Amino acid sequence: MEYSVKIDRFEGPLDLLLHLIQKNDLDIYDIPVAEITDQYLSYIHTMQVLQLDIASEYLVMAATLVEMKSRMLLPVHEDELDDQDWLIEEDEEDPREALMHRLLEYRRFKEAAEGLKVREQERSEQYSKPVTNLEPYIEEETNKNESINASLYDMLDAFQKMLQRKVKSDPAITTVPREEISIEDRMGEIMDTLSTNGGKQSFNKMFVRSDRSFAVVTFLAILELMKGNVIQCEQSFNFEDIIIYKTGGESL
Amino acid sequence: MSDTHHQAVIEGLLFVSGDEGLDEKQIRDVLDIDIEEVRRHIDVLRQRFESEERGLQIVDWAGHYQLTTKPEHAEYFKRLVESPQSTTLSQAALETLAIIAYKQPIARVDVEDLRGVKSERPIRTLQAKGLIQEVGRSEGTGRAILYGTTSGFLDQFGLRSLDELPPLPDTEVDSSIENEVDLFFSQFEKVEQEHESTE
Amino acid sequence: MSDTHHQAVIEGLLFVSGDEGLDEKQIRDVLDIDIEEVRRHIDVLRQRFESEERGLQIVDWAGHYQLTTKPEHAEYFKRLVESPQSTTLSQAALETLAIIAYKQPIARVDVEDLRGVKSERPIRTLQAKGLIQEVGRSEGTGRAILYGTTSGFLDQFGLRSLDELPPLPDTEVDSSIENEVDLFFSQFEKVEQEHESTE
Repeated sequence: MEYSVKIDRFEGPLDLLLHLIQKNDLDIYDIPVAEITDQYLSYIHTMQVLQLDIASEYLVMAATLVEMKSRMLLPVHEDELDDQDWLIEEDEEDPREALMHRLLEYRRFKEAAEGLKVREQERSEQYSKPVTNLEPYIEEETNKNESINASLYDMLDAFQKMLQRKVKSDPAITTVPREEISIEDRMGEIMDTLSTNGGKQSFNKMFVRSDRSFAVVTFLAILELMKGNVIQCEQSFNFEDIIIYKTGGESL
Repeated sequence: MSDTHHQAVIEGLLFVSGDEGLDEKQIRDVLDIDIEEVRRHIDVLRQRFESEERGLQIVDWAGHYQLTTKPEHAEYFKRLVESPQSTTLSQAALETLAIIAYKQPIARVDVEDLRGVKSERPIRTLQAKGLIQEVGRSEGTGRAILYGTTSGFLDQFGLRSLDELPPLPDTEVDSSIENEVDLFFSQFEKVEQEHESTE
Repeated sequence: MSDTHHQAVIEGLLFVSGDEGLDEKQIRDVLDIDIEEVRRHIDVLRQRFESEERGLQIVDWAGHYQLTTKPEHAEYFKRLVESPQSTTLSQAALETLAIIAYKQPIARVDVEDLRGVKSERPIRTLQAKGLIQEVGRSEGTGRAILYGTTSGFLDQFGLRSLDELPPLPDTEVDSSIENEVDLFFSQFEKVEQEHESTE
């Protein structure tokens, strides 16, 4: 199965650059272009090695950085200066200026997004209830000639509210705090299961709980065990259940 | 925890549980107090609600409590649904309309399934307003009436065709997939780090 | 009709309208009193709700009054129901939303310019969630769609109006001050060094 993942969890080249600047404690107002370019490129390279999809914007930024780096390395010739006075004048500006402004501007909104997130969190601490069904109060004749004064978005909004209402009313007291299971613990449990079942068990039966984190941890635990040659997996046909065998190999 | 605090929380609990209400056990579990205490608090609250400056009351059936409005205020709720800017009326109608618009052709039972409430009235309202119409009968045994939107619906919402309907909020699914991938990678990173640290 | 009676009815009206809330006009029409009086009653109710024996409060989001539980009791409700805001947004959606909220009306290309990445998908997500909407077309050649936030956005983030959005972090100003300070110090250091070397 192929995973197409955005580069790590960066929201784009600007986000990645901000990250690199922060991580390396660089001055955003005086970006060392050579350094940041190298880091950026090595990042992109790693992604290529991992065969992750790289959005074109990342490549465009890479090109921009490389160009900027080379421009800053190039010595400015005196005669050229004379010839193209007007051009250079305009060009005189630090080529990093534009990038700096983009980064700063992007950072403002990234922070604003963070602020919104906090607000949303605070808001979610205040619970309400769905609208009481007032249909019994409606008298038929009165509502017929009334025109609907609503936009498409009101309709979508109503729909959204209904979905939320369903989520809310479905489970009463079923929200169990998520139990963190470590991969290591899960590896142990899998080995125990195999032992009590004569050394083999169906892959599907390993997923005894339906929540996602459990499934992910189980899956990673199985991968780990396979890597360690402690178990072996077999599948007779496509889409057939996979059988996990305990190998005679090294134990944990 | 003081009694006052518990009573305040119970008021909130009854409120969020809305039309469904709560039973004693649920309140007990949430507050971690015993049933007797729950009942005592409910009695205090009930008395307070009786004051004429309050607009709500606690009703109960066999240990199941629910907050409702007072019957003597009924005329005002009627006025509320009848008022021209009433959103409460349109909520039912809009929900129903959204379902029919996106799922057409659809039978009434299926609309009701989705909404979780009887929907005869909003369907009739929408029909009367010319926003939906019968578009056929289902294959099944009941040969239920199937509903779809009309051209009046397109007019009302400024759409050229049904294709112009904005995408349905199916983002729940999207975000859960995203979360899954995130979860996978955060776990993955953990494993990687553990590996690195042991190497 | 006595004030007490009106206040009781308003409590009931807020209760039935739940998370939809009510605006001043609706309350005015139902009670047949003037806006000033509505506000006065709301103020009285608000004060009463502040008492620690009460579990509810009146909030004013998106120009609508609504009843909610008190934030300090949140832990209890978490045990009982899912948060109304359980649909949390992805980072991409949040960033996009922040840009649209502060820069509205804004076209997609301008959002993309700011973020440095394609933003079609988060925009669609936000639209489907009813947080943003089309608010017009740009003057330019393309007549690009312009986006703005909805009242659902205000509600989701607990804002009375767009004016309540916290001021955008103003890095530009900060930075220029920082730069100046930096510049000052580097110059200062230089001067110091020169002094030292000449001494």
